[in-house]
Amino acid sequence: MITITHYMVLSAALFTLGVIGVMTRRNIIIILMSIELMLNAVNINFIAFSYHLQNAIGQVFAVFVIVVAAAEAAVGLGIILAFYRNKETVNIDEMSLMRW
Amino acid sequence: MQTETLRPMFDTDEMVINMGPQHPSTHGVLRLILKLDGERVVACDPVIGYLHRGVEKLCESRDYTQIVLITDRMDYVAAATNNLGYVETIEKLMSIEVPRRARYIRTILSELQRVASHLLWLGTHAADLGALTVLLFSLRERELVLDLFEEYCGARLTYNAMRIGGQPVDVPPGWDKKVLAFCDQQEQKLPEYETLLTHNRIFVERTKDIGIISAADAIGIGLSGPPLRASGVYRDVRKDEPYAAYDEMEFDVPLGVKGDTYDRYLVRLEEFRQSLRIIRQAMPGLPEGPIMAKVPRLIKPPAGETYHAIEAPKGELGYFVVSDGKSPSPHRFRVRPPSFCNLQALPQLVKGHLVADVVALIGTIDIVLGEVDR
Amino acid sequence: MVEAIILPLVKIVIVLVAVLVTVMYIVLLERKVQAWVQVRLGPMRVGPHGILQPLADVLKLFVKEDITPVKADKWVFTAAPIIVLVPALIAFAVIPFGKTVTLFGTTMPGYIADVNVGLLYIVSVAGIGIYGIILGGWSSNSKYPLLASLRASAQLISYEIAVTMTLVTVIMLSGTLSMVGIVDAQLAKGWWFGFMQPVAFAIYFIGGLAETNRAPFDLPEAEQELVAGFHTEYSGMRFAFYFLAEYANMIVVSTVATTLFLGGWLAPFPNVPALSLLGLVPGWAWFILKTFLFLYVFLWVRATLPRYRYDQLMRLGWKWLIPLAILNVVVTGLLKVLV
Amino acid sequence: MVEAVAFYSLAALILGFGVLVVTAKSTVHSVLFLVADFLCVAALYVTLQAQFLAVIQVMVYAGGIVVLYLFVVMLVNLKRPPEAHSDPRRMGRLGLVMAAAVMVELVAIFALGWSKPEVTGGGGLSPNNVEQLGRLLYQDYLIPFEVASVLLLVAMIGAIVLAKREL
Repeated sequence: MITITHYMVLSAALFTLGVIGVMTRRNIIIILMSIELMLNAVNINFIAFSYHLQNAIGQVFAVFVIVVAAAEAAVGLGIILAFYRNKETVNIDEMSLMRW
Repeated sequence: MQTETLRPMFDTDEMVINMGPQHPSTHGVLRLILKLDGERVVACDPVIGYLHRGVEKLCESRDYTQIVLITDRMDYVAAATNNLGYVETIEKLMSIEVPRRARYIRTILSELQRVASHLLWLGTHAADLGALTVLLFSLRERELVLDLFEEYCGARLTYNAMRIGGQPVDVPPGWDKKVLAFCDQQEQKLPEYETLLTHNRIFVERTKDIGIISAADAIGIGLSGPPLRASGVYRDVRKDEPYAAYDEMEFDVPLGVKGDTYDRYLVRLEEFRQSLRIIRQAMPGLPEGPIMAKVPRLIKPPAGETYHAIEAPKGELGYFVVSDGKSPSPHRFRVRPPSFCNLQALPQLVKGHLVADVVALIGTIDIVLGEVDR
Repeated sequence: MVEAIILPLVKIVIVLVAVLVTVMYIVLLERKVQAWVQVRLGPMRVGPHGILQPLADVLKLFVKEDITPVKADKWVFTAAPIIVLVPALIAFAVIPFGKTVTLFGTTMPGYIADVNVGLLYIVSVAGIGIYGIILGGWSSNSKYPLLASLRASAQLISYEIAVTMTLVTVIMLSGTLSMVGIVDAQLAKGWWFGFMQPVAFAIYFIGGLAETNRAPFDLPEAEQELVAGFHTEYSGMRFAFYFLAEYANMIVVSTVATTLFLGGWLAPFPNVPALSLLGLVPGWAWFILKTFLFLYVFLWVRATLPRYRYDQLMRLGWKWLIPLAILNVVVTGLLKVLV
Repeated sequence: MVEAVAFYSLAALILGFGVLVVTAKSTVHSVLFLVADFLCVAALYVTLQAQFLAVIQVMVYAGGIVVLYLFVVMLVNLKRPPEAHSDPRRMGRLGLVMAAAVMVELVAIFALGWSKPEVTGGGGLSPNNVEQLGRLLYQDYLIPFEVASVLLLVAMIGAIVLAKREL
């Protein structure tokens, strides 16, 4: 029997994976992708609760999360491109300067 | 100064791609080194010489009659006009008066050749733009021209159809009717191309305002033939310095206005009609008489040099021959091929256009690499 | 047991085999149609009138050397054709080929699955196919394929918006996302949506040409410009996968168009008594006929038109089709409220 | 039984691909694993009766957002590997420790602090819930929905402004 806790642990694990990615990787594109993983973990929770509570509102919020993810990806990648154009790098350790 | 230092910083990578010598649309073995910014061409550097066979040097060790054969191999899709340019140069050097009948045959042959060459250009140009059907249509008609040539001289591509002093063979019986029938048929086919291309929105959008070259620039680069006339310059060797029997023919020289790819297309399309018009005048008006002038067995022109140009399908084809008066082969032999000079315009034409336009522009200047590289 | 597992499996096998055979013969049909347009004969050597040509082609592709460029990313290079082909094939899962019939005592629906989000399923599956194209171009580690794959993906994404917008109007008319439901809605309305939504149909057709990389939008594989496009470095079976996928996608677009705009398996003119004989023809026959009609137009267009340029293609997509499709949605909504 | 098999296999795939996303050497491979991950998540949604969300997940995430990532990865034509340089003051281990702390915290919350919340509205979940979702989005959650669309518009303009070479 799969309970809601199973889904919650899965989502926690996926979220943690995202955190590890953000914390340890230096390639900013992969960091952004890790954030996407975290957002997905959140979505899994929403959907699982929606099913568990037999309530469609969870799905509504999942839709909003996807919208936010799309916006985040667009702006984030725009920043990466602009940065790459100036510094020829996507390494986050080389982005420590506020000006150049 | 500031922009100079900033420029390389703000450039995303320019990509250098190598188009050719083996590329489906570089019409032979042309190689282009394109520097791209995204899909936009920043610079273009044509590399030629992949088909260099040393024609000019080769000719200096062959005797004058043998050279006719070699000229076939330069612009191999328009061999008859190559022959014509060469034999007329030597005739000019030796002051031979060619019989009128031979001159008429030469006119017919070179206009048929113009039709064949333009048909090949039309097909490949359209195919470059993705209209494959036109290629098949135009090759079908070109086949008829080749049939006519085969009946006249036995060859379909490298004709060796002219001799110094006249024509090797007279027109076969019944040939004139076939030529006129071909003219009628071709006249009917032209509207087919027009429906597929001239009035096709996509084709017009692909060619209009692409590769504009002004009249002054065209002259400066040394363009000749249809590309020059499309820029609005009235220059046609057939009118300016008539050769063969062109002084007796009535025809118009189509001119373009803007000098873009669409104008070059329209000019060539109109040249089809003018060529047919010339053939229709020359074929029934073929005068009686000999086809060969009195020419010594061993051709040895007097010492001297001469330059003679004709209007080949692709532009002005000139031969410069120096004879020392002693040996049976030229002392110096030099060709001014239209393709080579027209190719010079390519870097200027493609600058600022997209990769897709590059193929359209290679097509529009109508080059044959056998002639560019010689 | 039989109804739950075996029957769907049988249907999946039938559909897959039918699709693959159709793909093979669409290639032949394309060559023949193009040849007839161009006053040629087309393939004539293998079998009478070249009827066995597809078999010869497949055999050739099987035995050809499968080359992987040295500097290519081997895993991605191998995965890319599969990523293209699989979505093209699984899209057929929700397409209704005919009405439900009773056969040997069991009811046999004319579809593999009737998902309540069927239409969106097709759109999303088509989106996955883009990866195969981008990755194929990228992993070849060669400039022409890379350029072509960037072109292709930009083109597919742009036109997907317009196409999806036309689907929205169909959804508004039918009130369901299920493919079977859409056909039923057309039956109930008495009008095929192609007649109720001519603008949407036209946009869908143009977008469909662009999404399947067909002429005049075949820039990603513009031979004259980019050699062979994103699959320049591919050979043998992996090339065949791309080839199959392209034609399978054509069939997907045609079947979707048939379902959405041409009434799916419905016979034409059911309300005209004089033509009631048409109703005797089985539904799947109508479906196939309509699909082939659509496919034929694809081939016809290819033989007639030159190719668009990249910027012109983008302009057409973004400045004409998408605004027009959105306007169409608004107008349809207004009409739905007012009428 | 079927549910358990589906859950455990999908969970294993999701986490497995997640690990690969984070650890893959090549950025393109990482993006590929991300797509696979999202597809598995979509499959999980299907088992949770959220077909619409599953399709949206594939359409928007896999078919849209990740394609953007792939585009950027290709445009960013790196001459040296992106992780070649490392800040000497970087404390990678600490990151792992913190991630572990997050995990522990989350599991602790689930295990200890979880009580069934009272949720009103929504009105049950029918197996065929596309229409239900539509009504919720366009009636009860209309304002958030519109705000979300404004957010997308802003993001779109922002992305264009950021990525455009010269304004």
